[in-house]
Amino acid sequence: MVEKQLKIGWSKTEMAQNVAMDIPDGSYVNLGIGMPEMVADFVPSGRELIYQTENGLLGMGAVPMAGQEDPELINAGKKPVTTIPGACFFHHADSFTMIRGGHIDVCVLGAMQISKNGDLANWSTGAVDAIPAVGGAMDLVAGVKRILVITQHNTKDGKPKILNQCSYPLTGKGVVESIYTNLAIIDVKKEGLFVRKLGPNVDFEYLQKHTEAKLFQ
Amino acid sequence: MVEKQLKIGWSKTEMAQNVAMDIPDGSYVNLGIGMPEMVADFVPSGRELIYQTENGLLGMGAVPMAGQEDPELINAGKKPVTTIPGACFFHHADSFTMIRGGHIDVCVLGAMQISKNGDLANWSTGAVDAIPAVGGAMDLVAGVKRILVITQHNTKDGKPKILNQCSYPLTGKGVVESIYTNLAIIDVKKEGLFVRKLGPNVDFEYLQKHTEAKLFQ
Amino acid sequence: MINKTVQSLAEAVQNIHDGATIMISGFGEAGSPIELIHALIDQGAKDLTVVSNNTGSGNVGLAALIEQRRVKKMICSFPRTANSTVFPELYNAGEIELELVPQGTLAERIRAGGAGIPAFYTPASVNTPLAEGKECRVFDGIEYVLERGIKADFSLVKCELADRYGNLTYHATARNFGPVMCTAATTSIVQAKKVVEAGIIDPEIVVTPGIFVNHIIEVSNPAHESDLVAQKLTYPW
Amino acid sequence: MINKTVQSLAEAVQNIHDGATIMISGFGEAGSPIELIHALIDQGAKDLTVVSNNTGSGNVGLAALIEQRRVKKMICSFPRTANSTVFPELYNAGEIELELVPQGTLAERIRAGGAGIPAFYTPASVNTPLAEGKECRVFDGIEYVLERGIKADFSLVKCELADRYGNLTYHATARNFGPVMCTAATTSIVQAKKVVEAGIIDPEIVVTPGIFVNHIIEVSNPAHESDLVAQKLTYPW
Repeated sequence: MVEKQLKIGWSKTEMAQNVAMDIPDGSYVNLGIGMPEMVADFVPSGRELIYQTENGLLGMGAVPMAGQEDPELINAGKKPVTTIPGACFFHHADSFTMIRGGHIDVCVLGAMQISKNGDLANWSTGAVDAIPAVGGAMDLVAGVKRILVITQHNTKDGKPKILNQCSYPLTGKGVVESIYTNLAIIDVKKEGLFVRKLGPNVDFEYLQKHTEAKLFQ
Repeated sequence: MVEKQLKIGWSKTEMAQNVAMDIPDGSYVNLGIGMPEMVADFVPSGRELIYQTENGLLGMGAVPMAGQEDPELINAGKKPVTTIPGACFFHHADSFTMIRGGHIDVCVLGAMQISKNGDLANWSTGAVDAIPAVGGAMDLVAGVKRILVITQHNTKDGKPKILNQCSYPLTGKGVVESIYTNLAIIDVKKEGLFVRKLGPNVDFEYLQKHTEAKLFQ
Repeated sequence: MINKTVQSLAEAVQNIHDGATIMISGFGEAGSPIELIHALIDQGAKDLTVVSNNTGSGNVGLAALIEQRRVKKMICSFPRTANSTVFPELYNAGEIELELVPQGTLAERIRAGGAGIPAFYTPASVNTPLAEGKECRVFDGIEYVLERGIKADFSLVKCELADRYGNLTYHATARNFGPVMCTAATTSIVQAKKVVEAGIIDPEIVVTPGIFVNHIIEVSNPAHESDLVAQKLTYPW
Repeated sequence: MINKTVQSLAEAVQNIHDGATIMISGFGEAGSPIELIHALIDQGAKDLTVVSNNTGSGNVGLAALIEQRRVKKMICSFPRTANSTVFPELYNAGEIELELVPQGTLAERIRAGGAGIPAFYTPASVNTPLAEGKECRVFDGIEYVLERGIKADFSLVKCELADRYGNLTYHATARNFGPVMCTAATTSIVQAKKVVEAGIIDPEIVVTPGIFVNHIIEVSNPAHESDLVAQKLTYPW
């Protein structure tokens, strides 16, 4: 009898669902480029979220149908989007008035590294030959009320991303509220990193083994 | 034979004409409350000036006809105005971006006192029982490229307004470019106050007698 | 469904607390949310700090709020205008505080408060009594004064059109301080001449994005302050 | 009569001098004034400092200007994007300077430059390498970094409608940096999809007031950068 292999942790889809569950009805939300964008597909029914994109649109709608794209109606990832009824456009300084001024409720970002005190590194490996590019990440972590991070728990070559201290240049210090990985949902508190939920077939020891920073239950 | 009394100096209308002559075609202009507003009536033909009013209008037009007033379309003096074709509205922070940012070419202001080095006092006598009110005057003198002052040469009780030093609280230091009075047009230069033009039947001695600060010819 | 419209002026202002800092839009009567101010008078909150360009006229609107001894401090650029007697009398009697701010600095301090800018430098008021006691600093040979951003607990704003998300347009020079005040208050309360369906206002012409607005009340026939003053009315009437 | 429209792209950019600082609107291709940039390539000015959010893509527009070795320094937030190879290669070869600025700080520095604000404090980049060497300061318990306003000699901006006074509207997210860049340049040069009579644009919906604009050229069918890149075109062609 062949034993079916146990699925360990959540899929990307499930990770995005976990984040979506934690965003209250009526929130103003900025989704980072990449995996964070998936969160929009899993908003629980009955909730209305308003998406802001820092290049000047509040009320971003779904991806346009093929052939309906407008190259001048794009999101921060420079991909074509649409608008909802009730959307509005504004210039970049007004856009960052929303962001820096604390008007956005939730920002979901990817991460290269997160430290035990909520430091986030997600813009540069600091490598000598890398072209540094920061975009709006530093403004977002400095200004948005709640910063949620969605990321694989470990790097592609198996190294921990949740560390005692980030080795990469920081995006912001002590800015992360919660971390949503394939293995767990972890809250950053003053006393340390607290595991709120374990992924399917993940136990605490397994999780700690894949995490450099000390975790609390 | 009764001798007709000589007219000494310019009328208010002529003072406003003198100022208007010195504003080049195509200028963006902010006119202070009171006598400065008269300047708009004497723009030489062939010149187009654009009037900004700091409460959020560029392209202010003439006074509306009776019965056509809109209490929400007013100038900085809170009097009803109209718009020219090509006008635009904007909020107060954008309005002072124009002013503070050096985008307005000329501002015409009234004065209580002007000093020999171009200090202007036009917002407060500093009297204990006066209600201080500054409005946009300090922003205008700090930001507009050219500050022209239109004023009677002396106070109602005959005291000089052009002084060695202002005794009233300043609006701005060293900000006045030229002074247009009923007796003369005077330019403020680094070396002192230079009389550019004398009013009708005004000679230099007469002018100096009515002026505290030393004048140059 | 997000719906920021409320059913009455009383509901719109119900959470304003004693001691609150309140920004009130308007330049003279243009843009002054007179019905919201009257609702605030009815509501009763006191010891208020009010940020507004002027101090009202006659005995209605902001002047009436001051006359009711509900304002302990005004932050404004021009506290005396035609027909304004209430503030000057209380000020001369030492019964109300005044923080006088140049108009452009006032607008920029409010914008900064809304934009997460704690402080900025401006050339306005340098070498005048209004810069006294403030930090001055030279950049590229020119002297500037450091000014702080201002935030408020509430803003009361008048606009033209609004939708359920709080997107706003304004009318003529009634726009003035409204847009920046909406950004700088924890709770922005707006009276709109007309509330329209979401999507009616073209996304290109929205002046205040809905994110800056909390409560909207339709006041389809707002009073003109100058009419009330001409009738020598006093609020409460 | 005030008339800021000019008759050719060449005339629009004719006064740009060697060593100039130029702001170029756009976020990716949206809002990038590609025809004005190509006119600048033809015009020949060099040793330029360019302020723009990105560095262009393919071998057209801003990327082509950089490829022609006409830019000595880029001030931007995100110099590498899909299909951007020109800047990364020159940067790694040490042939172009980069001042990396967080996107919101970049927008605010440009706005400040246009608004006569020499410097302001922002929380963005505090405790990161981008704040190193800059003045940090605590206001109300939070740490901020001092950032300077930026001005430019010229700005190149793309808009939708323009009139002879320079009043502008924009299209969708092509608005981005255009409005603030118009305020911060001594000479703002704008390509408009359509130039209309004065008075056609409703005063309530003007985004950039004409006072911030100097030269307008109508480009009724602007190229899409992505189309040119897909065709693997190189400018000059």
